[in-house]
Amino acid sequence: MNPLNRLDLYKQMVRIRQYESRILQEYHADKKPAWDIGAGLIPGEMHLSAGQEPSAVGVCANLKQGDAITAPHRPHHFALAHGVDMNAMTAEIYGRDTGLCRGKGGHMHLFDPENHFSCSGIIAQGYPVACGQAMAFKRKGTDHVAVAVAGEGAANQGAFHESLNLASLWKLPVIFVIEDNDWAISVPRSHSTANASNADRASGYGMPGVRIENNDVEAVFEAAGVAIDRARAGGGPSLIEIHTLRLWGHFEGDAQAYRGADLDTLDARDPIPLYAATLAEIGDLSMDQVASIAADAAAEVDAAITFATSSPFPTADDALLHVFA
Amino acid sequence: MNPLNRLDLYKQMVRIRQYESRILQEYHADKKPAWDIGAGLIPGEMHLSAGQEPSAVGVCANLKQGDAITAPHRPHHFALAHGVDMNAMTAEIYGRDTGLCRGKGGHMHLFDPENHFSCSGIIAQGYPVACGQAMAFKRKGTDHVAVAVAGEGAANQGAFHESLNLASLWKLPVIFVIEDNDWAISVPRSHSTANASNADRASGYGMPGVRIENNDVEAVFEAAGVAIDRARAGGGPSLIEIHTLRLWGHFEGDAQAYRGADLDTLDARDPIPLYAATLAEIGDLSMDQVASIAADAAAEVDAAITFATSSPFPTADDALLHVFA
Amino acid sequence: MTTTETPTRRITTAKAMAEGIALEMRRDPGVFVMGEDVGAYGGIFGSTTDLFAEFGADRVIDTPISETGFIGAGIGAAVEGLRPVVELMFIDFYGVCMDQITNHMAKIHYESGGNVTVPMVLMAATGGGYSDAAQHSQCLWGTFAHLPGIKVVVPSNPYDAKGLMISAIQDDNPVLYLFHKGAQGLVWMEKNPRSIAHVPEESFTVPIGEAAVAREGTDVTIVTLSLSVQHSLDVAEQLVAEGISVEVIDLRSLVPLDTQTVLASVAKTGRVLVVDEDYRSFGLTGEIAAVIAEHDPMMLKKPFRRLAVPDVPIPYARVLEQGILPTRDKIAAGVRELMS
Amino acid sequence: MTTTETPTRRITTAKAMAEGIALEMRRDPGVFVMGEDVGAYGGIFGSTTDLFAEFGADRVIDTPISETGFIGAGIGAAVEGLRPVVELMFIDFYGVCMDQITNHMAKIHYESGGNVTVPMVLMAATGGGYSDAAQHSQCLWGTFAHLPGIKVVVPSNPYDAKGLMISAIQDDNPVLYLFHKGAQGLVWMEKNPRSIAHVPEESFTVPIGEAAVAREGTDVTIVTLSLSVQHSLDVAEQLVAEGISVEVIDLRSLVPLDTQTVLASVAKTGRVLVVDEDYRSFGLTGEIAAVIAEHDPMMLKKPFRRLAVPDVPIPYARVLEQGILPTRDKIAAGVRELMS
Ligand SMILES: Cc1ncc(C[n+]2csc(CCOP(=O)(O)OP(=O)(O)O)c2C)c(N)n1
Ligand SMILES: Cc1ncc(C[n+]2csc(CCOP(=O)(O)OP(=O)(O)O)c2C)c(N)n1
Ligand SMILES: [Mg+2]
Ligand SMILES: [Mg+2]
Repeated sequence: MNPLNRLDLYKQMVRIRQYESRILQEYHADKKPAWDIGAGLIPGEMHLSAGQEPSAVGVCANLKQGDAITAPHRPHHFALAHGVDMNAMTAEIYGRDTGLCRGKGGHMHLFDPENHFSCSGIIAQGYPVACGQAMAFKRKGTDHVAVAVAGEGAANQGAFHESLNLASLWKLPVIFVIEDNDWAISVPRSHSTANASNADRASGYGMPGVRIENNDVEAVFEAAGVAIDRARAGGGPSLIEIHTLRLWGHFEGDAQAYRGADLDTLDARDPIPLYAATLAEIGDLSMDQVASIAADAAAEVDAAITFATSSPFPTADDALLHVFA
Repeated sequence: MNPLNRLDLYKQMVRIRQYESRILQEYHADKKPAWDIGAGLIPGEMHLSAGQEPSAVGVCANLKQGDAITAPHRPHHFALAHGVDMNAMTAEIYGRDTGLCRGKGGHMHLFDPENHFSCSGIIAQGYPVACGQAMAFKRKGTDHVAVAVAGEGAANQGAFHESLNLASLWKLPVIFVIEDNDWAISVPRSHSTANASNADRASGYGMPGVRIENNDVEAVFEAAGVAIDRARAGGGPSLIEIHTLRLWGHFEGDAQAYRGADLDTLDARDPIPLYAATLAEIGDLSMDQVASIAADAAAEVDAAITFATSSPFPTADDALLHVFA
Repeated sequence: MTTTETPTRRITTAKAMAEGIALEMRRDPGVFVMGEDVGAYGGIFGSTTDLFAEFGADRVIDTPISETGFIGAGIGAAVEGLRPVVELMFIDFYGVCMDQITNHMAKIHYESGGNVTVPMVLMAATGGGYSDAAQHSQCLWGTFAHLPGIKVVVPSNPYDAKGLMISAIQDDNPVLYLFHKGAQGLVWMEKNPRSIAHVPEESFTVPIGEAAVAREGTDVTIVTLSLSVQHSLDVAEQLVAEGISVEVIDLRSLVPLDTQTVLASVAKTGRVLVVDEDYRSFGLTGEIAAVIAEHDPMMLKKPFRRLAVPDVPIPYARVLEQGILPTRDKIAAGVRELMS
Repeated sequence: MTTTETPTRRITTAKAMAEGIALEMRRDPGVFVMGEDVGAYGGIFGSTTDLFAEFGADRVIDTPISETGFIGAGIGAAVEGLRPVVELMFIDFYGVCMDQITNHMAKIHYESGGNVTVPMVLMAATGGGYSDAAQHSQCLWGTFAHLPGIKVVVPSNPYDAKGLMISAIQDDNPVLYLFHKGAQGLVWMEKNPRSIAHVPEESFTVPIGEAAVAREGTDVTIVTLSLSVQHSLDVAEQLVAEGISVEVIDLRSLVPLDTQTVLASVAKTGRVLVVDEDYRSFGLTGEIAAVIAEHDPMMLKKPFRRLAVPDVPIPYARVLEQGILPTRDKIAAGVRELMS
């Protein structure tokens, strides 16, 4: 297990939040006057991860080069925490030729083979793919692991079940991560899931399952460390459910009329100031550091956006390329 | 819960076995000299249920007119135990115009709306349909239940997971029955399922789960009675896994070379002579009764086969009917 | 009120769909709605707007993300005599529930020898044009039209949206109702004014299986459907200035397909362009070619022309996506080529 | 032995497939096989015969009945550089795993802007004719050919079965390999002698995307594939006696589609019958019509003709099923009609 480095966890969370905040601005900036989802520098759906930084950061702090992640429609936090190049990722979100996928993928389809990172917009369908990556790692005799990420809503999709059974049966080095942010678009957990914790479902596949409350990055880090070590050692898969927080709408443009009182407590539950306070209390973080970490993150994100906006667009004819290798 | 009537359970098991034995003969009778699956009075795949009578008989003894069953590719025992007309069912298997489905369905697609019985050849896909039947029963304010049947192999299909969650979430009157006959074609349970009992998976959906060992018809009857009463009373779904026995091949023509030592003990595990012995021991069944029950069953099956073989075939043009209502 | 009242109550396609459902729900207690975010949210693309407020959680049911589960449940409920209207949020998600759709919903009636009916509507959003990329922008109607047992309807405007919805709910067969996001008239998406139009308040039906001549013309026939009807009508208006008279056929239903209306138009013009936002090969464009070539290839004064997505997944970046969609420019170019 | 040795080692299509896989497994340790009953059983339709004995449980892997799970796992393994050969037992089961097939296997390469490859073979049994009814008898190749990103090959004989399998495994793209049960040469199914033929023992490839002129002729072109090639060749031989010269085009690949070979033949004969065991509408037959009509409808001396399953699910009873399949009789009648 990697040693716990609190400051690194904090920095990474801030970096991700800074990224999502700037994308939020940029996304909305030029969709007016009549708000048009297809218009602007960043068109299309946009699912931001603000509030969910602890899960990505806590998990990825245990990974090494060569480990894989399959993320869902809300992928930025895992991409950044896993080392996907911010410039190339941003250029992709801006639909540029310098993007990770030359503008073909977009924010829900970020593919970074160097970092074995991918995501998909279809609920829970990254789970089986991660099993296959884990198969490959095992067959090649490496100790790499594959991390499969999905939301609590996704845990009611058939692919979840098939993947957990397969991974356990074949003792594959997979860590199944469920980000429980209480909502699947407008549907609360209580209307989607018949039992209280997906961790309890793990025993039905003969694998360890743990649920982490309070959006606690250190608890995620510890639990992921145990699961990843186990997987590397040939002990097979584990499931980790993280009770996290969707600070913003499901996608941008979501008015969240359905959300009710839940909205009022959001600020108080924001994991980043909470973690900053914790670190300050134990003397691991000064006010100066808070400011400089924020400034560094802002500079990095600004540079990435500049890279993206100054990159060329693909041409219409490029659309015909890459159907087949 | 219906009262336990041991003799009725026995009679129904014998009746089903007699049926399957005669279909076995008929199916193979005219496929020679070169065995051709598409030839003969009964063409196509044939999945017989010999050895699995206890599950169908034990469950269905608790059902009443208006309750529904969705069965899988191996449906005869449930169809007969649920009251599907033997003549019409047999005519269907023989591809006749008097068949349940006018010869269009065949042995894997028996539809009897009067008895709310249906089956499907796609693994586990009867589970969601049963949920919908249960929804309808509930919405109409009846106390009817839907029974969804599948094999232990099917319990690793996504539809299983989605259906159990849905039924529990919506408190639907469904009884999920898993017939664990140790095999999914050539794949043993140990190669398909990561945990020992599907009953243990039930808690992951917040519903009761029970596993019945020893292919015990009375234990099935009791457990199904509890589950069905619960469902009728608005208590929601239950899962029942029955450890049963596939006496014959997966389908007819299956040489079972993969099955090994398991084959040697089959006779000793046949549930019908075992139950006869139990009943004889407690004085509920005489040798005379054994003979007369067998004779009655044989007569009924003979009559059904005569009905089928003396029925007209559909015509080729009938194939164009019934695409749309 | 009396003096300012206008006979042309203009509503969006989305609202027209929801209105059709509401009318049927009022008439028939067996009709209910089920899907993801169809309740308080009103459907991601507005197809169930206001239904939750009127009918409540018991008849407008939010589901888990379990498409196989709840579409299968719709089938089971339909088999027992109810009339579910089930939403699959994007047609692109068909792959997680295709077995229920094509092996069960579509086949039960036939397999049962006509003894069981499945009176169910499956509605789903289709189409691209707003950078939603490869997994959220497909049309896929050709895929479903290829597989027997499902009626497939695809409205292009508010009036048809309402009338086809009512027909679909009343039909004793499973009906796949595909609505294009770009033709819903949503406030948050670029739209053609044709997505907001007069629709009568009362109940009415548009028959399933009848194409409409959306515009009469004499030089070129455009056979099309859904959002591409709106584009094609725009192009037809624009080409008047070039002296080209375009007839636009709005298929409205793919199954059953109204081949008579297509053939009558082609007989008149002798020039045909099929415009389809689905993939080009092995789909709608080919079927129309076959209908004509079977009937009489000599009807064609010019080789058959088709404009569809050129067998590539839908790319994300706007410039790429516009490059492969059947835009007005490409439609106009196609018509001009036929006239050259 | 030396004197009786014959250069024509005759094997079944099933055996030829398995041989192709074995050759690639020997050559490349990254190739492995996964599916239901592919191990000791050898594949329900013989596609993995003897592989388990040679390569063991580690490379010939029996899976649970979790098609989404294991096809997705194949994709993940392929993305990481292995070359899985995954069997979906019947193509009819696509509905439980279609999302992995068409939203993932097919699209990852494109979505990634060409940066990720998915070198994977998905093989599946197709076709009817032996009373396996509506859920186990479909061809469905039109469905997959419609969706971009997957090569689709469909052999009709042992030689092509082996050569296409080797090509498919070596291809860096996902290849869907559809084999007709009735052309496998199985001992337990009615078969055409054409399902057992000479196949060289060594490795060889048949290029993906090239149709074959299975028989030359001058009067009528039959465009077809899979088992229907065997039937069409039988009919062509039979019609010699009636003075009709039939050319039979075996498409072998649907994606890419060899339009040149089709057009060259139609240019010669001017009469075309497409024979397809898939559903008629919105599929292969339409695509061939479009290819011709786009090129030049005047090539056709007679209206285009197609013979396919008439948009009904496959019925169970033999008389019903034979009524809707493209049998030899119906093919012969179709050819005769074109000559009348
Ligand atoms: C198979 C499928 N069904 C539905 C959707 C539409 N959809 C996208 S995100 C989403 C909600 C996901 O909820 P959850 O898994 O909890 O993740 P979260 O958005 O909360 O991060 C839905 C229903 C989809 N993309 N794929
Ligand atoms: C989705 C799907 N996958 C595979 C099959 C092929 N198949 C038919 S029966 C069977 C085995 C079923 O095993 P189990 O569920 O244990 O039932 P049993 O046959 O033992 O009664 C398989 C794999 C199928 N019909 N549907
Ligand atoms: Mg969520
Ligand atoms: Mg079994």
